[in-house]
Amino acid sequence: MSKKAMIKITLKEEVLDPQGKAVLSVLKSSGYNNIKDVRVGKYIELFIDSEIENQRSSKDDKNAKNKLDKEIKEISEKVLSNPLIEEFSITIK
Amino acid sequence: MSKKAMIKITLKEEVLDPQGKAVLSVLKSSGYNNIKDVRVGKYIELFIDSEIENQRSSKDDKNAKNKLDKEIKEISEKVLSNPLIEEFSITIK
Amino acid sequence: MNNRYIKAGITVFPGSNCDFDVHHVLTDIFNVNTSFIWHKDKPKSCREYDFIVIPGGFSYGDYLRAGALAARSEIMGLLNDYADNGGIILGICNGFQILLEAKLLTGVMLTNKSLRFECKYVHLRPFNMDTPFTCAIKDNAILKMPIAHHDGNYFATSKIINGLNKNNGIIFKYCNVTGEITEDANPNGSLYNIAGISNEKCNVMGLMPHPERSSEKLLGGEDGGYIFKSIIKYIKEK
Amino acid sequence: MAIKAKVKKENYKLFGLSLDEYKKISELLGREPDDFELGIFSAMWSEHCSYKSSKVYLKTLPVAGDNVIIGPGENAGVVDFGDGDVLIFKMESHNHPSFIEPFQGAATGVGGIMRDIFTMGARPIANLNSLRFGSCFNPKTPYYVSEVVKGIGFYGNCMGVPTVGGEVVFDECYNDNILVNAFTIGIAKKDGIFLSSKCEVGNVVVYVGSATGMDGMHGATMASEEFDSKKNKKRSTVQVGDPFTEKLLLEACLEAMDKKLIVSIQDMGAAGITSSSFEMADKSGHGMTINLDAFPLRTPNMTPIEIMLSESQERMLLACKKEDFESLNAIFDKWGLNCVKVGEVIDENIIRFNHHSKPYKILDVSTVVNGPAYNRPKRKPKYLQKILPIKINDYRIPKNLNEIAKRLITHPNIASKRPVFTQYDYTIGTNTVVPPGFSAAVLRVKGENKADKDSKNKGFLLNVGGNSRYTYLNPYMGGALAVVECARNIAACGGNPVAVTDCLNFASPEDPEVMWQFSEAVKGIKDAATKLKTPVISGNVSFYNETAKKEGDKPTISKIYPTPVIGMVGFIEDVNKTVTPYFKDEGDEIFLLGRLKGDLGGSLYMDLVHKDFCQKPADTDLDYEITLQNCIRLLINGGMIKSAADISEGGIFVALAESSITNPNKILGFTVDLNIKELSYAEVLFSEFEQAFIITSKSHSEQKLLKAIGDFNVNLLKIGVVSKDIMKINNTIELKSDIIKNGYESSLETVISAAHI
Ligand SMILES: Nc1ncnc2c1ncn2[C@@H]1O[C@H](COP(=O)(O)OP(=O)(O)O)[C@@H](O)[C@H]1O
Ligand SMILES: [Mg+2]
Repeated sequence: MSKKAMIKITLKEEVLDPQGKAVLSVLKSSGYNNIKDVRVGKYIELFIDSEIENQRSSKDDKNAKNKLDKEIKEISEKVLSNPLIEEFSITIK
Repeated sequence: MSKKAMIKITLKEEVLDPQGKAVLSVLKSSGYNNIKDVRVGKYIELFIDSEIENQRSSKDDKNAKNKLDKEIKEISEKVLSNPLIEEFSITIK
Repeated sequence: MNNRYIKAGITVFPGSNCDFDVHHVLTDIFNVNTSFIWHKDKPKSCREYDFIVIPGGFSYGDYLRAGALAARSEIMGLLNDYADNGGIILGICNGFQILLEAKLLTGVMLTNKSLRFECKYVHLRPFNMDTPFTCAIKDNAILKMPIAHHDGNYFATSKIINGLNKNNGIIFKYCNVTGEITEDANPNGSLYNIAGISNEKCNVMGLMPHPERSSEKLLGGEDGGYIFKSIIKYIKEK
Repeated sequence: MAIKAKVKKENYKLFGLSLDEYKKISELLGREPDDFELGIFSAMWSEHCSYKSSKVYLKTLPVAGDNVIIGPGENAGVVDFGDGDVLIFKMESHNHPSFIEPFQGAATGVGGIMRDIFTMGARPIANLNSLRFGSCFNPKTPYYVSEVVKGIGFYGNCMGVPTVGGEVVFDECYNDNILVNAFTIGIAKKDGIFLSSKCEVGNVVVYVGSATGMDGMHGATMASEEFDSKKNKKRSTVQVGDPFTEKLLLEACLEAMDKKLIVSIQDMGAAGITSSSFEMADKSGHGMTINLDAFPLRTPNMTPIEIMLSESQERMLLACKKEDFESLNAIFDKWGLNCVKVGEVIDENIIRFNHHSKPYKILDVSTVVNGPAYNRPKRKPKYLQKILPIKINDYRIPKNLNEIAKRLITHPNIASKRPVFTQYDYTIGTNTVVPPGFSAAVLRVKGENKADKDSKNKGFLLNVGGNSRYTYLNPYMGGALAVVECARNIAACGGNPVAVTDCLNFASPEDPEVMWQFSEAVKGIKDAATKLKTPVISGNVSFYNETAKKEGDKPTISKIYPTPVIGMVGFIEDVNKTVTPYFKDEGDEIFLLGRLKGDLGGSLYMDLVHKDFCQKPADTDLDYEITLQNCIRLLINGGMIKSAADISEGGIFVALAESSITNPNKILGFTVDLNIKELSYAEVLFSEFEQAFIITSKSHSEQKLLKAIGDFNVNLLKIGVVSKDIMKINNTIELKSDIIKNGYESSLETVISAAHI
């Protein structure tokens, strides 16, 4: 069974978001007046090959899951986002 | 009560995603070998002022909700995404 | 060359930055009566202009998708009517992107396949000499012009491409020095090396390279000038 | 007055002040400062704002000249360009932010220097940059290069300002401290220059541009927040650039200036509102009121000191006449920007702060602005004792010079920088006559009668550069050479050097050896700039380019080599006369104009082949240099030569090879005969920064050239001819041009695209 990790990356709350600002201004001038703020982030999907896991017995399952979780977190932190200005959240399915 | 609409925008499956490919190659060369594919999309948060809704009686609630849903959908379709290459999904909280 | 009676308009969006360059070339090189159209000024129509240029730049920072936000601004409604009535519109670079996003042209721009901004000289081969934008180009001419963009990778469904082919809507393709359409000559990954397309009536064209930056010998060539010469010729003969 | 020795909370350390400075502040105030005052003083007394370690040396630089309208002291320097035009330029470092977050750091560096230029009323017309990265074998280097370059392109391209030149250097000494120096030049009318010193009593003080957020705050927030970790999690000291907003700010400012609605203006750079308000007050000799409630905030509830120290980008402070505010406001409104009254210019030399509608603080302007000036201890570095004249006979000259030649021309420091500069828009503006990739960039200026295509086009030339290894080996010569080398590049195109700006990148000034290097380098710049009549009209100093590290258990400090970088501007009367460095046609004759000394100390050859470049580098004779440059200009103006290249990194071989393969339309080669008595082949071919040019001319022109340079006392030696596609020097080198071209063009791409995290 192969898995999918979905990672949302957003700018930290107090970091300037020029994209969001520009989108907001266009929304306002298009008459969408009840939109108060816009933040633009990234959404990344990782498709994971879990062949290895398939071969495992069920008691290894939890271990494998933990390992996967850790790896995705590491990837999000080190490759996909810049912890100085961004934060991320992960969903694995 | 103010609301937040979260919109994920992804490239349609048949559209090539060079950015995803680039991330994938970085991941591979960093030894994350079980990542099979990467797709990079956008994640947009709209913060909605719902003061108007507050003033409403509860029987109007459903109507208001429908109206909001429609508006967010319209924004996603007409401004935030390009239907030729992208698709989107909306969550409102 | 007196072209002062020809009136050109250049749209200006917040973030447009090739507006002055186009203005310089139209007035100082081609002696056309040129003025800017600020996106918020609301002329009742654009009919007073013989042609309109949507110049390059980064309208609204190109933040969401290149051209996406400008395409939603009010003035696009006027340009739509203008085009419907046969008005000539040339969209250069960001202007091309805006025309696509505003659906005056079909297709979409993806990020360059290199994922980088690319500033370099390219060669172009015209494929339809029968348009307001190409009628002054000599037969078999290959034009050299610079590109400068991050999202110039033209993409479209096969249905759109079929439509373009049917109407001779593919106006320019990237080619090598000798005019061959090769992969090496494609600077951004565009489908079929497409560099410029038009609408069905051929009165609206989007072009990724910058003709205004190659309209003077001093700057390395005058090939871009043929695009403007064509428009002028077309208007004069109309 | 006696100051209690007990210091409150030791906050001053968090603010980067020394105990002595803290005491001095207390003395000036007559009491210990509170957090607000401490924040203001620490910002204004920082090295960055006060130049406290460099002031005494900078004062020695030549600043006046025939063309100089405004020298150092304003946001940028101004030179007269004739016909009522002025050119305004400056270079600034953004090293540390670029190391922390290379994309945003480089981007905001470019944004910052452009604001310095348009705040003076000039439309920016070109950018250049000088970039230094760690060794190309360092696994982090590709990441820094690609991010920095993307950041520079992102900002400059979006602004619509062409980036027309620069330098990219790799050296181990920058592994832990990359350097990003950004240069911008703008053009204005002589009667349309705006200054920060002009505000008048009764003017309104106006804030324009982006809202103020928690960007770029360091010690200040830590102290005032008492480490509220939850709040800090949302924080970032990284400034995020928004070139779109800056483009709007540019247009709005220029429009307001054009309508004469601005009296005085100052960009908000380092230390944001603090430095802009105090500097404007100080320079005009007045004071102001500042209403802290009025500032547009991005983050609600910022404290007064947070507002004062925020380094949010894309903002300006200006003064306008009361009656003009509404018109001013209309313009900024049109461009969608904030424009708010935040105060008033007053008659006293103080700034009166209001907060929550109540008087909050009063600070004396000159007390805050007149920070300390240090004459820090300096000592000639020990390592210099070991830098001796090279004994070339101690080294085995390799047999296969072909191999060496190839390695040199494909070294990332020499190879084509195309993969970098094609990411910059260099054609926008329709002024770029000679684009990046050759030597100096050449831009035309559109004249009045533009429809007349054959009219003369005046133009200007731009070049930035410096050589840190040479400066390390001989700080004085390194400083001088940076100026000379820029001038050579400009002269080789036919231009007249006019003035310079500088960025002085050094390690800690508290290290006496670094201070000695600094003083020597400044002396070198001074002497060369004086001789060449290129006054230093603006610049920037960046100290503390060093990083504490652990090597095994031992703590060490990795310091950059002293790196003075010069940005030079030259004029040319008619850009049509510009000469480019590449060969034009087969059969043209190649000459060496000048003299060869053959010093290999400091050269890339010594580094690559003998792993040892630490010998005495060549001296530059400034008097000879002037003669030589006058001579080549004369030949170019007389239309007598078809190409001219100076001899820099990699030596004559590289100069010849580059001339053969950088012609945009064809690949050429050369057949050269170079026998110089007393010099070995390695010395002839690979010695660097020789006082000589490689020039070409159509065949049979030797006599004409000799006649032209008659009085100059400069040697002209015919050394060969331009050939088709082989590079041949005596019997030592024979290479195929197309193969060399391939290597030259692909080498840097290989570095940049190396996979990495
Ligand atoms: N190394 C230097 N050589 C010449 N002038 C310098 C040097 N360093 C700074 N200056 C000048 O001192 C003034 C203050 O510089 P700076 O504080 O960097 O300005 P800004 O506030 O715009 O950053 C400027 O006029 C600058 O040109
Ligand atoms: Mg400044």
